[in-house]
Amino acid sequence: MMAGNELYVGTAIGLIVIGFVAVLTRRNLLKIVLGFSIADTGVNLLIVSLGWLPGRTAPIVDDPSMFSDRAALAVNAARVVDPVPQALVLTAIVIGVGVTALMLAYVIRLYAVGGTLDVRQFGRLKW
Amino acid sequence: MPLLPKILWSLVGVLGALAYGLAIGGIIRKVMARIQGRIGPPVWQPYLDLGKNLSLRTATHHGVMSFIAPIFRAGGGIGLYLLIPVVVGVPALENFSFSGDLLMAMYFMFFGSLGMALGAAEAGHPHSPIGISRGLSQMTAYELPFALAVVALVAQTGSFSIHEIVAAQQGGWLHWNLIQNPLAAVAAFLAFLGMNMYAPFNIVGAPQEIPVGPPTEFNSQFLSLLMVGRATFAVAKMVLYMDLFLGGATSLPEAFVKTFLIYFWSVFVGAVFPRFRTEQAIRFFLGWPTVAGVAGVLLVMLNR
Amino acid sequence: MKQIVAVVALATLAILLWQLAPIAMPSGLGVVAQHYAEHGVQDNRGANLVTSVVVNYRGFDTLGEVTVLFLSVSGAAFVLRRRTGLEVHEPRRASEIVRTGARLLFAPIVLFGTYIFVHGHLTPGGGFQGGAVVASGVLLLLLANKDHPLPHGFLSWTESLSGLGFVAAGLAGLWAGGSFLANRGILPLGTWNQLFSAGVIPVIYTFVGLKVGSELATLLDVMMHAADEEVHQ
Amino acid sequence: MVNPILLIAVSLGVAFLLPVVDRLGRGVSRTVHLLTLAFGMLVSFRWLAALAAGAQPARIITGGWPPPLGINLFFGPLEAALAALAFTTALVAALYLAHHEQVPTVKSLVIQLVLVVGAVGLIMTRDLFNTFVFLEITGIGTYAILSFGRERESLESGFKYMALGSVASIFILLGVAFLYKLTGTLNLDDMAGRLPAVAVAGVGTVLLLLLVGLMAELKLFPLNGPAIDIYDGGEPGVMALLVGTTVNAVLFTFFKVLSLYRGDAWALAVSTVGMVTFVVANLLAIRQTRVRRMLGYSSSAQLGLLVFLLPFVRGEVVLMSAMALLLLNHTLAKAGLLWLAGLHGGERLEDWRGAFPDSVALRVSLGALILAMVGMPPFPGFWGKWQALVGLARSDAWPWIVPLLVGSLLELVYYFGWYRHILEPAGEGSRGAGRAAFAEVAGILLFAGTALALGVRMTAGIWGGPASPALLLGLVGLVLLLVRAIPVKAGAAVSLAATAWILVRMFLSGGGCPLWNVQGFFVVVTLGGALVISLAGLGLPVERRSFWGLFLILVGSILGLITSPSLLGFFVGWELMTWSSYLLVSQGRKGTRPGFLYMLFSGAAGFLILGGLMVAEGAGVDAIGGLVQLGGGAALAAWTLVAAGFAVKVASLGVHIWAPDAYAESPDLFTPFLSGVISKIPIFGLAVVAARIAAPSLHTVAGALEPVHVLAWVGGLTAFGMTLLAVFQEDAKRLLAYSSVGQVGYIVAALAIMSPLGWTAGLWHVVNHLLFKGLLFLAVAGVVYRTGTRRFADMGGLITRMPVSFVSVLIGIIALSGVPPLSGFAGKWLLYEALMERGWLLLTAALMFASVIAFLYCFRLIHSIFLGQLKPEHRELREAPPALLAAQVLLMAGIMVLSVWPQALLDPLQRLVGATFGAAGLELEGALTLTTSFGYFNAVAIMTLVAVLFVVLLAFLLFAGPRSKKIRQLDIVYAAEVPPPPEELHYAWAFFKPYERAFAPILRSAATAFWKGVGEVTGALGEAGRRIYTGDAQTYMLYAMLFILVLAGLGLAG
Amino acid sequence: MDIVTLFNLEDLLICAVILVAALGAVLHRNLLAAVVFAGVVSLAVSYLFLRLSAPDVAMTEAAIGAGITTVIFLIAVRRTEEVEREEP
Repeated sequence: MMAGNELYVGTAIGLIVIGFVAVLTRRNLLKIVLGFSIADTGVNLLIVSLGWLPGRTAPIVDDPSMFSDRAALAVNAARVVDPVPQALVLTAIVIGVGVTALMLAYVIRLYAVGGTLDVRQFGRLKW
Repeated sequence: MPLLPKILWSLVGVLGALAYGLAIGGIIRKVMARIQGRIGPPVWQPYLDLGKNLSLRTATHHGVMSFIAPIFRAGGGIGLYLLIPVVVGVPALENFSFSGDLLMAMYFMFFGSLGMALGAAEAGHPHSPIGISRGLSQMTAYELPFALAVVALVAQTGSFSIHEIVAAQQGGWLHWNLIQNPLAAVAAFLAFLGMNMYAPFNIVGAPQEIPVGPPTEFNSQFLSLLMVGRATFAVAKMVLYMDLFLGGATSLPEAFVKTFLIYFWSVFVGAVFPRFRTEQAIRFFLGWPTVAGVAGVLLVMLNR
Repeated sequence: MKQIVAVVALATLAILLWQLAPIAMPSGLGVVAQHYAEHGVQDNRGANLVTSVVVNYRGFDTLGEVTVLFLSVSGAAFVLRRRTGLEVHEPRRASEIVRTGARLLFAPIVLFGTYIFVHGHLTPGGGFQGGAVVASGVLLLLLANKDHPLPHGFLSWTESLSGLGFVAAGLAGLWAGGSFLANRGILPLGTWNQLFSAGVIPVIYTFVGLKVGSELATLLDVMMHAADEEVHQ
Repeated sequence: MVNPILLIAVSLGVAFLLPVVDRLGRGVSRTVHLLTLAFGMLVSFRWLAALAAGAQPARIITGGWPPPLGINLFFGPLEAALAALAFTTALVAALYLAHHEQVPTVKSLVIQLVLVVGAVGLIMTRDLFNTFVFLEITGIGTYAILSFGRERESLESGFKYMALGSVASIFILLGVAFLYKLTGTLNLDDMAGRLPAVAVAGVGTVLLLLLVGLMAELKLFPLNGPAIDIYDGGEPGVMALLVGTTVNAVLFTFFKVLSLYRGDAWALAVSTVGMVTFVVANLLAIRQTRVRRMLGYSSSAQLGLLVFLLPFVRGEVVLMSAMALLLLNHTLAKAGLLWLAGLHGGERLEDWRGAFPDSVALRVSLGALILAMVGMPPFPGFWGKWQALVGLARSDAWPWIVPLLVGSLLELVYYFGWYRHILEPAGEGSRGAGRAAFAEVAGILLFAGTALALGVRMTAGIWGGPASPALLLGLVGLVLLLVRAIPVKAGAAVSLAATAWILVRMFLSGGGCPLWNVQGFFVVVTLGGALVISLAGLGLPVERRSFWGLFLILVGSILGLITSPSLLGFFVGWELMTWSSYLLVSQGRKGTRPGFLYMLFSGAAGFLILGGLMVAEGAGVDAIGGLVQLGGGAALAAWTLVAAGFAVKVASLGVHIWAPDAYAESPDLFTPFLSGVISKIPIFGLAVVAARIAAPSLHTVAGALEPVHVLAWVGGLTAFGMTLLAVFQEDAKRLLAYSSVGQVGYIVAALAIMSPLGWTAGLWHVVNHLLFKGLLFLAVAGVVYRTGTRRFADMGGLITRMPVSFVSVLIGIIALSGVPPLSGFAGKWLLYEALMERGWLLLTAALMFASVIAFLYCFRLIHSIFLGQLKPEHRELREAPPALLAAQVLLMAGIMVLSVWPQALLDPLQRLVGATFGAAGLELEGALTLTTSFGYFNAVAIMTLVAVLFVVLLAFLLFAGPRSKKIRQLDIVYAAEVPPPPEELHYAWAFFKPYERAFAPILRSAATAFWKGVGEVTGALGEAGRRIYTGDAQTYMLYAMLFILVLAGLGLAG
Repeated sequence: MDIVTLFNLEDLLICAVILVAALGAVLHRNLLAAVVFAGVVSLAVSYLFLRLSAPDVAMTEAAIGAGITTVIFLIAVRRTEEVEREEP
């Protein structure tokens, strides 16, 4: 079996699940936000590992000679990994930080208003 | 038969019915007295009462309704009589029965009761409405078995017209509806008891409880009209029952005998039974008579 | 009880996801990726394929991306807008070393950040990474002295103008190159691997870098100085 | 045309600039913000107009690369409409929110603007990852703006919403990434093309991840907890913004992404989740006591309905327009209601008692929006729901139609539960718009106005073009309703003139007497009733100024209902009649609670009928005439449903509990119309709709049982039950209410005979009942107006003070009880003849018995009011107002004419029945005696007989004995007793006590207990159901996890 | 062929560190420690990105994932409480 990316995918899934464990079981609001951040990192790792092709380098054309010759470019295509997942992850990370920032702002205000970080105290609106 | 002679004959008929009604009233009272060991008033007492009322020098009334009540009462009695053919086949005695069938007769009976009720209530004394409430309740009660009987008979003969019902019963007493559909007859005759306001269903005008009520509210000519209504009403009902169940009459004497027997049935029962309370009366009528009526109807439906 | 149900559920989810592992096995470049790999360089004459994908091919995503960041910073500021309470003053001041170090290192960090987003199309890195580095420079200042007077006006102007610049570049592409964020007709693609190559990509990435830098700086400032109500209201 | 990409680019540019522009002053930044939104709105509307006129949709590419290399956007008619709606809502929301900011900052403007950009981006983009980015933009925008409301609650609900949102975006991101890996492309259309070819295991799981992510984004059941909390905690104005922009955009995205999901399993899953959300959310809303939370449940339900329709919309144009209408209706109505909620500030339902007393416009808008939400005509929601049902019926999707109807009924329950409080008269606690600025009110008026205008335009085409009298009446009514300057009396005059003009025009126009066909007959009955009411209206004042407006809308709707050839037209008229009569019933002093009950049962009847009509539509029949072609099972189902609906509306025994209260508590002037005409509309329904469906007989164990025989017995039992209950009523109007329900029972029985004679009897009784019941109600109205009370015990002896009313009641009860001379007897006679002819003997006896019992309450009515002792306080009582008496005289004249000359009505009826059955059923031998196969009846002879007797006996009384002297009631010395003071004398209380004791066993009203039980069970279900929303963020996220595992378990994760 | 040769030792080590750090972040009661653990996770993942020949992403993860995110978490912890109170 060719050395695939089970390890990376496994780690990624591990991260996601650990993140969700934090989100679903920990009572502390900060721990929940932390859980989300870890899950996001896990997802990003998973996406990049999706685009990874063993034995290939980063999608940057650093050999000047290749530029002018069309055939070389075709060869280059076989040399690089898939750039698209990397582009997606790049955006996903920044989105992750944006959402985390907003969540933390909420947590700060919730603490300032509710005096506690226990998520069960913030369940008054129900039924 | 042209109109004028028909009207005259009807007038004669009405007066005859009135006389006969008053006579029966007197006889019944005599018989009841005798059963109870009393001598009782003379048989012609009702005639005397009527005469007395008509000759009174003073009369009082309580307003419009005091006029309308007797008119409705008498009108109801006379009207009902006029709508029922006393002797089928003899034009003189068929009155105006061609202008309305059995349904008309049934609903005309209410005409009298409605008038009675309105008049009594207008007097303003509380005891009369109590009487009316009982009377109307009882009336609705006996109406159900009677209606069932009527439905059975009409279904059997296929028409509401009294003429056809009588015609269907010709040919000996075996063809009478009394025999043809005994269950319906039972229901009808039990209902008949209620109609005549005799014991055990005479709580309506119960003398000792309601000293006021119609007999005292009205006087002189008003009271006389009430007596006329009462008499003609009784006669009309007897004739109706005769036509429905005893195959009508081919001649006057036969009519007299049959109607007398029919009337005696209610008197005979009345003399023996104590008085029912209103709800007892209602429950009675909605009990066996209704069951008999329904059975009568089912009987007809089955063998059709 | 809920904990157990949650853990069991997550275990099942893990198994479910693990079933997707075979899909994740490397299986060559997709049809789109194949084009990017082959023609990416020629289309934009930018060395860094990821940058040309991020800025040109999927430039609209990046515009969305910048909006996300802009929105979350404004949102955070909006959520923390309660200016009512008094600010809790930190008794402890950063140590001497940190303060002097901060002043020394601030300039090189900002320079390094600028380098990153200016050379986005050539070397790995780009607007987001450069911006983050610049912001960490500002962070250093804030760590040294919490009440360091940040040029809020300047930051706000940079943020707005760079955002507008990005949109303007897009509109220019629409006007000149036929479609929004197109990389034709605005700037010459220039010679490969030179600073001034890959058309408008470096310009856009610079705008992005400036915007991300100022935004993250504002974010840090906002969160640090968010009003502290009396804690146990 | 402007390139649609500018909608996003320009708005985004301005959003970036706003913080800087704000330095020049908050006014400047606010104007720039509004201008940008206005720009977006104009561009979208121009595009919408162009696309509607057939222009080509815009295919936009970005980055200079066509798909699948670059990201492409699409701007077709749907996108343009949604974008226009988004920008309009945002603009109006901005105006509203400007006045509701506790801590005004430019950030809120930025967030609002970017939110709209996100929504429009979502609508336009065709790229999957770009969709994810825009989902994030709208998501973060929503989380940010949710902190707009009250401190603690908004933060709490905002955090829960965000937590579930983050879980959703993780799922979506995973889904998108794996889909890219599988298909190699990110463009939606390209991916949809390539996906079927991918036969790798695990594709199902990937699609499931994406699907659950989107469902979590849409907050469908069981994930709608947070969505409902943000309604509860957030600022209503903000929620209105979200409903108009984000929610619609995410729904449209879900629609686009569904193209990836081939196969029935997915369609079934989506529809099931949608329908479950619709029904459950509506069920849980019933127990809500807080208005905003209820609106939250309602939104979740509506969203569920739209999601349910999505899989069906593939290619079905009818369902596409249905969805568009439903979406538009929900946005307009929900946003409007939310702004009103924000303006009013009432937390609990009770706080809305007599809402907005100071502003008519807002009160009318509130009413209109609630009606729109519930899907009543003329509002777009109704058309949407109708088209959706027709689409479903056509594809025989019966397992879906039933829950849809049940859900809609539940929706009707809680919305009218709220409307009940609003309609209560404004007390001191009722809040109004206060000093609301015009900006806040503008949005509400705009949205309500658009909904109404759109609805009226769509209704115009239904009843035979705009010139049809029905629509004219409706419009005049609308004008009267909106223009409150017109005094009430003028309203009555307008109504009188309008009805008279139409009636005259009908008789004069060609085509013979309108009575010759069923439609014409009922139109004359309706207009006759309306004429009498309007005439009486000139005398009897009405409390609410909106009475006549609603009255004309009601009459117009009835005309529309009768004259419309199509099933749709019939049902539009029906629902219009329902809500306009509901509003009129609620105008009584204590009318709101009975009104609510009236609406519940009428609504249920409406849905039953709708079900029946859908069976017909499913079989391809859309015109009333076409119902004849229905065959076999479909005919039986359609007939049963429609007949059941009419039976409920006619208040037959068992479902009658709403009628007595509704009749008794409705305004005195309206009750005659309610009992005289509106109770006849189901009869029209039976005669026209039900009669045409040839329902095959049911084969029961005892042989074939004809459905019509069952219906006849329902009518019979109603007649008997209601008449019996009428006898024991202590309140005049309630007695008449029970009586009129009983009388209608007769008509139902008559029509159910389905023979020429039966119909003649039924239709005769319709006219007769209108005449004498109208007479009785008007007379009682006059008495109540003068004495101020309705209880028998408080009246008595009024014959001296109100003689004319006495005569009307006397004539009325004689006609009602069927005593010979008057027209009542003819009705009874025809009915019994028809019944005997049909051979239903026991039913005949039962009806005879019932009609005798009617006699009891007739007497009680006239005795307790007019006879007996006159109360001291009524000594100087004046007669009823002249106009009212005029109306009564008109009705009395009608009864007299029918009594003396029945042929006047019987001739046209013969022609009508002849046209329907092909045989006359009644021979008019010698033009005087009516003969049937069973009996004969000569009205003229009887009348003369009675008249002669009356005259002779009267003469006898006047002249035979001595002149009689009138004595006053108190001076009854002649009656041998002096009565105690007058008060005790009036024997009216518990008049038929012995009768009551006799019937005690069957009198325990089982019906009320039963329906109370049904109410409790639904309530308990709602109570138990809403327990699942524990309010805890983690529980909601756990639901998300469990939801995806359950769906995976169900085999979706292939 | 045992697991080690299949993946080189370095990757295995890094992945182990990531998972352990993640568990630490989740379970540790002191929030500051938890945030640091999260930072470690980000850094390790960013190194892993390098192993997956994705330099851009590695830089982003390092700068934003490890840098900015950890900082805003620290600010948040300072604004609230350091230790996770054990509530019933």
